[in-house]
Amino acid sequence: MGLTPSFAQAPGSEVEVAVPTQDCSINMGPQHPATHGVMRLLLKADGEVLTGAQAHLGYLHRCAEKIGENVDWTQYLPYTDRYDYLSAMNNNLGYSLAVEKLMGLEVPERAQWMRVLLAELNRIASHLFAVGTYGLDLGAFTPLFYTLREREEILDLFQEICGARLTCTFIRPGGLFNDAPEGWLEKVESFLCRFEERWKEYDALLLRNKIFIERTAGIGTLSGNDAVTWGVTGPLLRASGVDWDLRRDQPYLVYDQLDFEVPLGVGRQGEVGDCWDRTEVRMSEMLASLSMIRQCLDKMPDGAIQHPDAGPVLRPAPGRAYVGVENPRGELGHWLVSDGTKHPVRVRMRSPSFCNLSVVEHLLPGAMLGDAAAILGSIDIVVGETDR
Amino acid sequence: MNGEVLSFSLFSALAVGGAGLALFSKSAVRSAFALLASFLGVAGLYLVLGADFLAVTQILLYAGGILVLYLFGLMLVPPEGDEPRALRRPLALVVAVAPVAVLLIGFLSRPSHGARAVLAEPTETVKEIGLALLRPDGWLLPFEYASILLLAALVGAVHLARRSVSNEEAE
Amino acid sequence: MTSSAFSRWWRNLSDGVISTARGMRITLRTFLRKPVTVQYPDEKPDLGGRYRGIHYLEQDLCIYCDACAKACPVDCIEMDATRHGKELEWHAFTLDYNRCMLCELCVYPCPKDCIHQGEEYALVTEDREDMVRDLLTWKGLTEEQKQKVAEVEALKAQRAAGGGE
Amino acid sequence: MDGNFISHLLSASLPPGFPFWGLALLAAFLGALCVVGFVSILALVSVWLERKIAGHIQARLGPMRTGGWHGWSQTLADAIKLLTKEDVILRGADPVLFRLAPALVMGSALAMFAVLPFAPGVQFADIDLGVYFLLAVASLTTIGVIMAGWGSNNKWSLYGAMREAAQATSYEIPLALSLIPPILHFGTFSLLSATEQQSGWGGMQWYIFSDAFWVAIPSFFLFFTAALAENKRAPFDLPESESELVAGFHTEYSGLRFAFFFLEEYAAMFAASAVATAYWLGGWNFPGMTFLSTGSLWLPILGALAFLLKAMFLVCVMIWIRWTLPRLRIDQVMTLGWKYLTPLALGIMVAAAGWEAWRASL
Repeated sequence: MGLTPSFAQAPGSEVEVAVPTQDCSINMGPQHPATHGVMRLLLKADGEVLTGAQAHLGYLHRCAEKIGENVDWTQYLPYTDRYDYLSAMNNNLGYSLAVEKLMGLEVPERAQWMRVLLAELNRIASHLFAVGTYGLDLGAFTPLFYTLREREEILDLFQEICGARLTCTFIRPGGLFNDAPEGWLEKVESFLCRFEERWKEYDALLLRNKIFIERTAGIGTLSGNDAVTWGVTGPLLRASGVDWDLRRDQPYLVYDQLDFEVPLGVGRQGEVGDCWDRTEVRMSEMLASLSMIRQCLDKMPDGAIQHPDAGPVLRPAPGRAYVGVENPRGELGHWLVSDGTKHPVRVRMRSPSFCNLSVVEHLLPGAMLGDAAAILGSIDIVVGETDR
Repeated sequence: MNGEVLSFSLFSALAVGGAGLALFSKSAVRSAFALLASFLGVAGLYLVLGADFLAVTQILLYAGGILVLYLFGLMLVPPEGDEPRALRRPLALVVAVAPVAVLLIGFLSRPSHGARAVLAEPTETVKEIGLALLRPDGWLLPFEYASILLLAALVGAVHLARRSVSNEEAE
Repeated sequence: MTSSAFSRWWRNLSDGVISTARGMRITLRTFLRKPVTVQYPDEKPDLGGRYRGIHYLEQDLCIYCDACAKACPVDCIEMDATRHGKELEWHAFTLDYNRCMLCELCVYPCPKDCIHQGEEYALVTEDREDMVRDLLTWKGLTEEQKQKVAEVEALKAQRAAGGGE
Repeated sequence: MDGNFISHLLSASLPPGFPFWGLALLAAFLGALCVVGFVSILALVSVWLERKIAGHIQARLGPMRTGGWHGWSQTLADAIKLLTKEDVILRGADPVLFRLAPALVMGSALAMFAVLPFAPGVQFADIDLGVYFLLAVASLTTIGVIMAGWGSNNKWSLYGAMREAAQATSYEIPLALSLIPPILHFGTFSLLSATEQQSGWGGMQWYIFSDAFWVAIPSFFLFFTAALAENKRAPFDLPESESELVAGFHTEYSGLRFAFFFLEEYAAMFAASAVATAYWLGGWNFPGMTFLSTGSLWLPILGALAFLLKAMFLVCVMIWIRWTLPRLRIDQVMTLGWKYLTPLALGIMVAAAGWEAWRASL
């Protein structure tokens, strides 16, 4: 980068203020607290105002797709836990649905309801983390600890049902590995009651806080058109006012039997699609998930949780399948190719964080340096998923 | 050697040394920080003279305000200016020598130099300064004139620096 | 300053003060409540029966079928035994925790339900070698087995002798 | 050096022919030693408090393991760790400025303690400029921070320095303006004299309870807010904002030099709280002090206790605010300073002046 004099010119005034300045390029990351992992953003800044941004990925690349070609269909499950490690259940679900589509399996009904319940619980856990760390990005430490407190309760529930907290490996092709232990569903119910109260605390500490509103309203606005053009999905897309949710628009499992609303960004504090809207959508989605879990608890049937044909070693018929599911961060798609053997030929995923991250290059220029953390945090990436 | 002479020489050394460093330092930012030493030295000299209010004001305004603005400006300006150094040198000479010459001439032409270095017992300088400033027969008028001048300069600067607001921010 | 600008100024100010006060009330309330954390080394959390910790093996039941090793996505299980008819002479049954991701996929295919994941979770060592753990509680043959093997050998020898006659 | 108990002590114990400047230097040295010791202990206590308060606010306990009761020696252990850590100076850094900055910051923080009236008779120097001197010295920390940011040769640090330069100079104005109501009320810059004037009503004639309470209370809040910004405390911790600038101006500092910045933050917090205590909350005055005779030894002890308690309470409020609020953006910090606090402070100043003038005319 050479000396590039830019002339700050006041438009419409007679006086030209000709101070030659030089944009400063700053490395944000790979070791930076606001990048939520090992990621590098190359920023260009004119004083506090950013003029350019470029995301450099790959620090956390673990060959997740290539590994898929070398393991069994079932053996790939633990790897799905690990790309978006904050929503392992949803990843398990996406992969399992794709394998079931290849095999043409119909999952038992109880398993379907359990899957929805687990996926929505994990969605709450993931959004809790997203909202909490977003507060952290903006300098509010405490909300993170509050959200983690509730997330821990969800993880305790996960631990009780599947034995692991983060990397669940629980939803599998054909159903679930295990049925819920005695009294587990009641524990979920009691958690939901506690959670509603706690939700109000985050609302007051973050969403309704004046400083938080000032920091996020009107910042990093992504219009609906741009959002669609950039291939953004999930809460980001809905915050921009685009009414699209795979759970409702391409229903899988028993989502078509559930009654839920899809929260959209309406620009209550600033513009539609700003950082505040994104946080608000996540917060509202937690409540929506809450009502979905309640419905699941009410309608939970008895029965098997595993399809009898789905043994430990699967051999789907030759063919290919794509299944997209609504993950906490957006559409997680699995594209699987089978040649009839016990190994996949190709495992490819469309990861929401990766697609959503691409908009930083569109959103950051023009924002301020302090907004870089605000915008990046509102996109809510998980670097494990962008790099896979 | 009594305490007064000792502190006087210490503070003057600080003031002159700081000024010298500011002059001869290669880096502009270091020069600015050297000015801090100079300011502190001058403040100390005021203190020796019993003008504690002036000393504290010197620190508050020059070190805490003006120096910070210098630094702010320096950090915003690229390290090398556009015009070559050789061009600036004669000009700098004139700018440096002229005021010194004027000061020297004035100093030498006065009959009694070697000003008395010590005031009478310093008592309640704040009160005295306040009275001197605000009494109608004191310095009230010149003080207010100066503030109006500063205000005018401020308005002018705002006018020059302000962007056109015709299309943005209609309210 | 127009009246709307002034009212906005005033609203911004009061919003800031009120929301700050509200936030401080919440933090104060939490301050006065009992903390929710577990003081880890002194207290330990209840892990529940399904916890996926470090493995243990019911060696008597194991039939050396290799199903768990085959199911493992990262090939971290290795076993070695010699078959003496029905009896197994165990040499090694190691699990490499450098690789293991505690996914429990090894537990499900076991026909004898003899490999389990326990509640121990502290995978702490100073040496990578220590992460390769032997799950065997005993190696070679037990006295009982030796006796059985000897009996079988003796029977065989008897039969061989009888057959030769 | 008048009114200084150290110099009184010294002049009583030293031989009569001892030169005055020697006495002054000795007194200054001993005084500085006292201040350093006091500030170090204060910082240790404040850091421990900060951690415990942060912990409990966040539904956890904070440090529990080092030392017996509630991890009381955690900060002590940290201090030892910081003292023994390697002192790193980057190759590209400006070695002189890098070394000078922590000293400047620490020195100015210590100098603030010279004029704080802790208890009757316990004050290092009662100069009649009092709080004016304090403001001037506090402004020197700004230079130190800029020096650190520039000297580190790190872009994040430089950003921190620039933010500090903009923020500190802006908030000095509302800070100073919000001090004017008590200065007008007591007619003095001296914290000692202001404290003494609040000793009426059985030790409860504090400025915020006086007839001018309607200007005292808003000016107190203004001062507190401006002091938060001046001390780089959340929500105004822009110069070091860890989620944006990593740690801003002290990113590259380690060991003892880092400890100086750390110490300065808590020293400055205490100094600001002490000024607020002395001007608004009655300083060392406490209810019931009239029962003690003037010469009683209990008076300075209980007075110092009352002063410390009040000041530490304000420090705790600062901590409480820090763990509640998100951080402002730099332009919002400037907006708040210039468009909200400064006009408010001006208005309150005018109101206070009018009130005092009216009262004087009665």
